[in-house]
Amino acid sequence: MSKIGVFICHCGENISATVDVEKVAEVAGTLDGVEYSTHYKYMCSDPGQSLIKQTIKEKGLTGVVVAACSPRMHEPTFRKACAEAGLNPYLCEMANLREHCSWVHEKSDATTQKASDIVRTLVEKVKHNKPLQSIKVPITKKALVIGGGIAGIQASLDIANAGHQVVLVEKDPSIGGHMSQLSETFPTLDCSQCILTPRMVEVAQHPNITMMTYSELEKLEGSIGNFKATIRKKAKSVDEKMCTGCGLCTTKCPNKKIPSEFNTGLGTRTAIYVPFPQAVPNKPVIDKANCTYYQKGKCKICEKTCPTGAICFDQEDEFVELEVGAIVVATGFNVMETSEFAEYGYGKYKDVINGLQFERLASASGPTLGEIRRPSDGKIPEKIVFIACAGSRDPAKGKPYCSKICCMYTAKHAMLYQHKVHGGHSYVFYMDIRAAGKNYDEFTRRAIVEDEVNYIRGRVSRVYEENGKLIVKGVDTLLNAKPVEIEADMVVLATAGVANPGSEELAQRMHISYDAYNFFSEAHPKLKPVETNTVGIFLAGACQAPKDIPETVSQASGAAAKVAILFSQDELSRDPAIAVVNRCAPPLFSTCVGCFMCATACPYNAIGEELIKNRNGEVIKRVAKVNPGLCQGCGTCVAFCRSKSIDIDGYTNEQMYSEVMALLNND
Amino acid sequence: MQTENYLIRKASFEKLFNNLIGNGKTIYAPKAQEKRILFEKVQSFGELAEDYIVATNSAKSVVFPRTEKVFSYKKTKESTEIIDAANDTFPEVILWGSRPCDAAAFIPLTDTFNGDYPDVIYNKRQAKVYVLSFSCRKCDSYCFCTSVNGGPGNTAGSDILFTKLSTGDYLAEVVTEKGKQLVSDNSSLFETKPEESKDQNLAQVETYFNQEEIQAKLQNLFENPIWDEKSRACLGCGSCAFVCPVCSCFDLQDEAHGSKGKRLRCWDSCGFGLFTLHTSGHNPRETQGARWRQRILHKFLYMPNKSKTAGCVGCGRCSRSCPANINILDTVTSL
Amino acid sequence: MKELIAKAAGLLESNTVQVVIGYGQGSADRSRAIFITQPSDCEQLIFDSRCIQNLAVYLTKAEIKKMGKPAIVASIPVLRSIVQLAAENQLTNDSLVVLGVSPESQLVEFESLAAIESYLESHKIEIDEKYRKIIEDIKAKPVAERFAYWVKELEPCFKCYACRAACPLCYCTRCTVENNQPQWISVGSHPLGNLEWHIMRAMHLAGRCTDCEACYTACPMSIPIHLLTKSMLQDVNENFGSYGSSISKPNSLSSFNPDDKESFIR
Amino acid sequence: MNEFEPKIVAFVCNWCTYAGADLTGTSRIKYAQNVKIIRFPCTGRIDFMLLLKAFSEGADGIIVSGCHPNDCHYTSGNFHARRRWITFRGLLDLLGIDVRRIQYSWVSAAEGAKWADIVNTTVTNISELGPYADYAKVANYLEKEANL
Repeated sequence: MSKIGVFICHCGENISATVDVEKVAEVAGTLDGVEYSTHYKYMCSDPGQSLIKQTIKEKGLTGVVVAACSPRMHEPTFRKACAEAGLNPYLCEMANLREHCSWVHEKSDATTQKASDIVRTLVEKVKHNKPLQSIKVPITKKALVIGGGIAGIQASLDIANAGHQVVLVEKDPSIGGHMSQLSETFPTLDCSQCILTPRMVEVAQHPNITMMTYSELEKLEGSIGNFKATIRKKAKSVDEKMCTGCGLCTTKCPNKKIPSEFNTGLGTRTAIYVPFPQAVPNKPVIDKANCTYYQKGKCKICEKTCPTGAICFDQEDEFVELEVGAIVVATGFNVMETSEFAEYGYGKYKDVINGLQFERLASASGPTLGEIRRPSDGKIPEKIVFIACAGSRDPAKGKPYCSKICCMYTAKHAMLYQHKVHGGHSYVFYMDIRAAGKNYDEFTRRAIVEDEVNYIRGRVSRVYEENGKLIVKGVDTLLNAKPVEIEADMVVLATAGVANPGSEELAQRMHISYDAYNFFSEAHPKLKPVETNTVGIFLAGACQAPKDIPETVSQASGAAAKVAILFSQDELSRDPAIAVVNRCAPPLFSTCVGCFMCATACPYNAIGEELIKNRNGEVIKRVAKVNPGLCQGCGTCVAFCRSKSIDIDGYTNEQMYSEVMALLNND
Repeated sequence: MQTENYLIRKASFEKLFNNLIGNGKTIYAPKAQEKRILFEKVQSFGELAEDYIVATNSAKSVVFPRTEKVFSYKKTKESTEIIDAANDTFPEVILWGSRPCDAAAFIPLTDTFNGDYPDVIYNKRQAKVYVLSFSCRKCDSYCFCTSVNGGPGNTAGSDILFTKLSTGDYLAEVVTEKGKQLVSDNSSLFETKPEESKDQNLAQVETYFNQEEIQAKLQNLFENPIWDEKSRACLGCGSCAFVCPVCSCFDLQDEAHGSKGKRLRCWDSCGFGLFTLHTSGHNPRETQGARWRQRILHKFLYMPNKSKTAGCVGCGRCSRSCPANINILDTVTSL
Repeated sequence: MKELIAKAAGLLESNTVQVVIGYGQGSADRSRAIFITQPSDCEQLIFDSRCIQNLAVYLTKAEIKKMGKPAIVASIPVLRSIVQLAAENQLTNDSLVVLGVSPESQLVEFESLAAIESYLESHKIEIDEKYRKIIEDIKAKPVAERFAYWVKELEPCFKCYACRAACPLCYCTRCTVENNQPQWISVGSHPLGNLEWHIMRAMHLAGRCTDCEACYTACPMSIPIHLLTKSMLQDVNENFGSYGSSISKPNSLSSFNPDDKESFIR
Repeated sequence: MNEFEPKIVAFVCNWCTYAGADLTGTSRIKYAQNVKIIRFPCTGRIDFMLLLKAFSEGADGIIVSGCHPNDCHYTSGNFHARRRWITFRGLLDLLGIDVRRIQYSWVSAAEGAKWADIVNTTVTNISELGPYADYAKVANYLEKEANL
């Protein structure tokens, strides 16, 4: 039998001024199962709490209803008080007589009646409450960082500096990401490599960081605190331990005309290659698709050249299993495909390039050693046109979003051009200049005012070649929409930032959600910008949405801080209000029929399967199973389950049903 | 009581009907609807179905409603108050248009409700029911009343049995005191006994088996593959039991509304898996085969052993209604 | 037919399957589901206009599962149910052999459950014009009249649960109505209990029902409960753009589109 | 003559509407006493059967309210709920269960005034519709007679 204690709070006069608290206490006392009912001026005060604690002990209460303010205010207070008196805290419920009654109604019998109704409803609920224990999950204090760009580098360093082990996985042969390709960075125009490479080296040398380059996430199982990740280490065909990075092989490789990814196709590389001179690790890999030996079975010049015998043609992909407690996803972004810009002749005219290619042209380590020369004939362009929002903010191209970084880098590009090509003319076609950020607007102003870049507000309709010139036809909307035509030597498109190819598959592999553009989704757009909706997996950088370096670095540090916070505990303690799949007597074992519609509905991918076996170990039933580490307690699955086989502690079917019944039956 | 025979003209039925309604009686009769003929409350003579073998549902609900209140209760902190159902205010019901099989079913049904203790509610309802049956002039391949000691002109269980004669008028066989009372209340409508016998005005119902032989056979058939074989297509619904005029299993359910509530008696069926499920998870009748066996043994072995009447009147409703076309005759004849 | 019989017999002979679920001659000139275990008995298989029971219902019955791996004679409605069962993880490619019967009564064989789904692309669910009209007419009634109409229609329901038993998608081992803590649905067959049961049944089939009408066919009282599921099928299609089932795509009620449109939420 | 005071139950989510209703209180905005709130973790948790139970137990009207689209604390519980409501509403409408008696709304934690408005307009609307006698008649059938 239930022995419920009801404690009505006056809240000074906040409640008692409009609700007849004595009457409510009296009515509550007549309810079946109510052992004790009283009222007091301030239940949350020390004497008020003592009253509750004392009554729990004296009357042997099995449940407590505190009728006071909103549970969102004082539920933890009263649950703690109950726990201190030896009553499981989850046997305490609050009836909201203040925010939902006394403060919103005038003093009247109806207000007191409503207060009694609320109390009765919670008394019926608490009769069905079960003692719950907070869930403890042990934590493996090792983090996995996926992606070795600036986001992954920053996150790895921060976590490692907090004293935790980190495994950094990078799909390319070197870490560095897009930032290593950039020439200078806005708004300070400092050299990208100069600020990045020391970080790359730091990663390589950090005792807490294990770097796995040319590797990708193959499989992910488990949940927060206890993930099990399988990493595919792609065969490099070079024994990393024996290779000294001398580079002889790369000079001897006969296959020298392969377009360099690092130089965005503007330069070449060999089949055995290091992507760029400052690569970390500075050790080559063999690109099997372009290697004469792998393709034709003959050559092996590199093997003959290598002084340490590090070449290893029969190396195979290797799978490494890692146990990690948290994951930072920092897989970055890409720029839009050439095929999307037929109207601008991108992909067709050699001198129509994208922003990333311009970065390589402007880079001192690039194919032109930093001189702005056009790809077709190596001439220095006298007139150059930059087209902003190439793809971005264009629903027709399927990218209605703003790529955020293009306004700034286009200004930077124009500036770099003006600095490098004296007497050159640069034009920027733009929709709006979005230069929000510290020293950003000043930067774009400088481009316009000091470097005399011609900003034209309008879109470009077409680019075509005529007599060795690229004719750019556009419109200037600030001058009565006058058509503009520029005979340019080169055109640079600020193509939209897009999700990396394979993002969708990766997200599915990790069970994190992603948006319509395949960027990974944060758990809450405002309050959980680095979390994903899978707890224990965090986001850093442009894999979430295009963003610039400072923002990427901040987010990476934020993600690292989240990991460090998680790792500051030995065990994870979680609210036990989570879903549970029922168990019943054999031969049924559970009423779950394993349709797994709950699993498709679950926002957290918290529902997996469990195989129920008989004594001989044979599977007799396949049912849903909630992962307590992942479930956040929304209860969406509960309302879905046709056989009522899944229920949620704290808001069980019986509790909710009893509340409805009690609320409407007041005699 | 000795049976008394009268003649009633076809045209007099409407008058009789109106008189009964006029006397405040509730008339429950087969009513024609789009796809079905169902026993229902009827208000006017025109609503009566004319051409039917048997109604889809049985007439048992006049004495054993599918859901009825046994009592109401009100709980307070100290005690629980029980308020009995208004047993004495049951209406007088005329069951009109039942068939001899429907009427015969009241005999085993009344037996069941008067076993170890008489069921007050059942008996009080039954005391107020007048059964006016009509003999069968046609039958179909589902009918087998003659195999279970019944027949198309059987009077057992009826208060009055009407048989349509070649003239279009009806022979009225008044079987009980209740029937006699109805006749005397409407004496102007009943004339002297006709010459014509009812025998040549009845359907020819084939006799497929002998009930006593089946009863004897079933003594030793508890373990037999036939139960699984014949029930393989069974879907486990309760339609056979719910259309059956003899099936009487029920379940007691409390419907609570806060501190008040009522206890209900609701039909149940041995065809449901849940029927015998124990809290432990064990189910003594785990398969549909075991449930089908129970149904057959109960009707053809246990009931006749106990009360001399079989639990089946051969109306064929269960077979007609079965969504999987499981046929009780098919099972019984292949034993 | 010959083809079907030969195929079924072959499957049993080679022990690819242990039972063939098909239609045979029943009583009173009706067809009946038969469960054949001997190749020679395959001659009993029939397929004609009387064979309308949805045999997919047997695929999840414990008694039938015990007989071994089945081959099932599957007309279009049965195929649709099989796809939905597969979508709900009740069937896999290995759990059965499907002997499809085309609307022209030709044997159709399938390599996989996914192949059934693509076959059904050309046999899509369509709500009959007749039913559209009936549903429209009901909806055109004033609300109180509509309510009275349904209370009257549901009145004969005595909760035999034949609708549930005949439905291939009602395979739960414990139905919500059998749940008494709490008692979601009044057990009694009275106007409220009947209304609650049929609302729940329809809601539980939302986005899942394949419009086979087994519920209606099974109902001994011929209550037009299929109108409820048909109407829901229309609603689901109009609002979420999908009739029928898919193994690879999530169910329309356990998924969502952030841009789902409605006009009633303030 | 007593004026009809409708009984209205509100099914709300903890994170938006419950908090919004708290804000109504904190802002001392007044509304009618007829509405009583039941707290759920999320609109995704609200079982359609509970709405039916509310009617059978005598509610004249129902409010169902949660986070605005894209604001769900659990990211998508309200999206699932919305699909369920769309479907459920269509079914109820076909059955002649008066859908005007169920007010669905999105009320955020910041919309205290909106909550008061939802409550007051719902009370006005339900008062105009009158007691839900049709449903009560069905729910209380057995009080008078057995179902034959």
